[in-house]
Amino acid sequence: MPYLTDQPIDPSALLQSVESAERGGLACFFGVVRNHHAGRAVLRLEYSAYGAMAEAECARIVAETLARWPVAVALRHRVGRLEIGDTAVGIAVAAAHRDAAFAACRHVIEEVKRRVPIWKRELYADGTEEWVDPTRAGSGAEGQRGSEAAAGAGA
Amino acid sequence: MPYLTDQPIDPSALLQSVESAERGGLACFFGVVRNHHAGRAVLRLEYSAYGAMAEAECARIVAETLARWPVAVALRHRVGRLEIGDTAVGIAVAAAHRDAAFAACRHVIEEVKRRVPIWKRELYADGTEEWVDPTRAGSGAEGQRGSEAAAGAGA
Amino acid sequence: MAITADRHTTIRVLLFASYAERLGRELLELSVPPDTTVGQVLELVREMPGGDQLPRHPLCALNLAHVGSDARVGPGDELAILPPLAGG
Amino acid sequence: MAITADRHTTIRVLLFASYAERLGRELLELSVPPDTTVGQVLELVREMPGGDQLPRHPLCALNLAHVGSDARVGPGDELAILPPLAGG
Repeated sequence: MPYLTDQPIDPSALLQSVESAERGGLACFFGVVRNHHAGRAVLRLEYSAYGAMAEAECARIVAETLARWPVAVALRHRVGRLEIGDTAVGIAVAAAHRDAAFAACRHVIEEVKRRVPIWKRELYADGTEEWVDPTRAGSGAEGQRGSEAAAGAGA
Repeated sequence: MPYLTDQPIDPSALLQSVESAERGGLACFFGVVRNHHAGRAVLRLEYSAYGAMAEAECARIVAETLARWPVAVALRHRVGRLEIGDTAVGIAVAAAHRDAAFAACRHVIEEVKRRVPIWKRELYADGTEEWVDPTRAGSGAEGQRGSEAAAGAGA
Repeated sequence: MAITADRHTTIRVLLFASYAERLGRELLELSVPPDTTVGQVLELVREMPGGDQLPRHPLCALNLAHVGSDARVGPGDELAILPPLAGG
Repeated sequence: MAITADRHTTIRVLLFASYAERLGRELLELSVPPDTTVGQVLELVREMPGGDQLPRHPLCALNLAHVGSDARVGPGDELAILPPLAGG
């Protein structure tokens, strides 16, 4: 199953892919391109990835999640050029109980941010461009570990 | 804004209603009619409500959530006859940061279950019908407080 | 307008779902003394036909907000007796 | 087939995003002694033109999985040097 896509992510399709008559609780998360980052006005951005590893890492994250909670999981991350308001990442988790659905959904997005090799180049309103480094102070990123600390994160 | 509806809940419309270029994280929860409850096969069910109070209580829950987190919130609860797989409740929360989005989304569903006057009559495969009482042992409900303990919950 | 101790107050009592079925009705109009508490109204309702099938301490709402049994009812108030909630 | 201490091993080193820009390339082929560690490969890369612009301890992945700098590389391995991740 491809976790990366260069096509728009459809929230309804993602939800439907995990729905079943057995599971009554669906928790989901969507990361959407914002018009600002670290105080700068963003026009658009470009996601690139180490494709083979990103797929493998997403598969590991999903497998670990399925081993830990009784859930169904769908995960998509978009790559390529994105505009403001486009969905960059979509996660849907279905479970019989909402505790598991919420916990598993939160786990997946945290691990995606921490482990999946994807990079983001932002184009700003002032015409400049920059690779986003969430480990840098003032970057506005939340919960991202420093690049040294993250070494061997997937081991 | 009406929180109760007798029409199908559209996840995409709910998400879109909270999206903005300022808020990059969307957490959502959908409660879907399951085909079983407390070990019994469910054919369909009927939600009824104390409409005026349910609207007021939903409005209070949303207002409390907005006061506590910097988020946008959408909430819909369906009433009337629902089939297996229909969405009974939908919640979408958008925030600049996912911590707030997840926390607020979780808060809304917990408070809806705890405080909003809605009742559910299930029709089972064996032809019997029953009002669901989540406070009864073995009902399969999670996190529902007993009816005595819940008195004055909204005070 | 003088208020006397024996002046009675009319309130509406709403019943829902399983409780409405047990009492065979969804609406009661009751006349009660001033300063009557929700708990005292519940005692009255429990004395009506089918009322003994209500729990002693059900969830209650006064004028669309949850209340405890020590809240006092006033003229024109709407008291709702709520079966265990099952929304969400 | 006898393995000798001076037999070298060829590995592929992948660079991405800002690191690829700093070194002006996305792929290196390096020949290293057996039992070379990821940290030792990083030292070699840092000695190349533009390599001094890489951090001393970047994220690394060996054959599509995150590794620490003490992991050892083998014949045909693919070592990726990863700029700070920014997905999600």
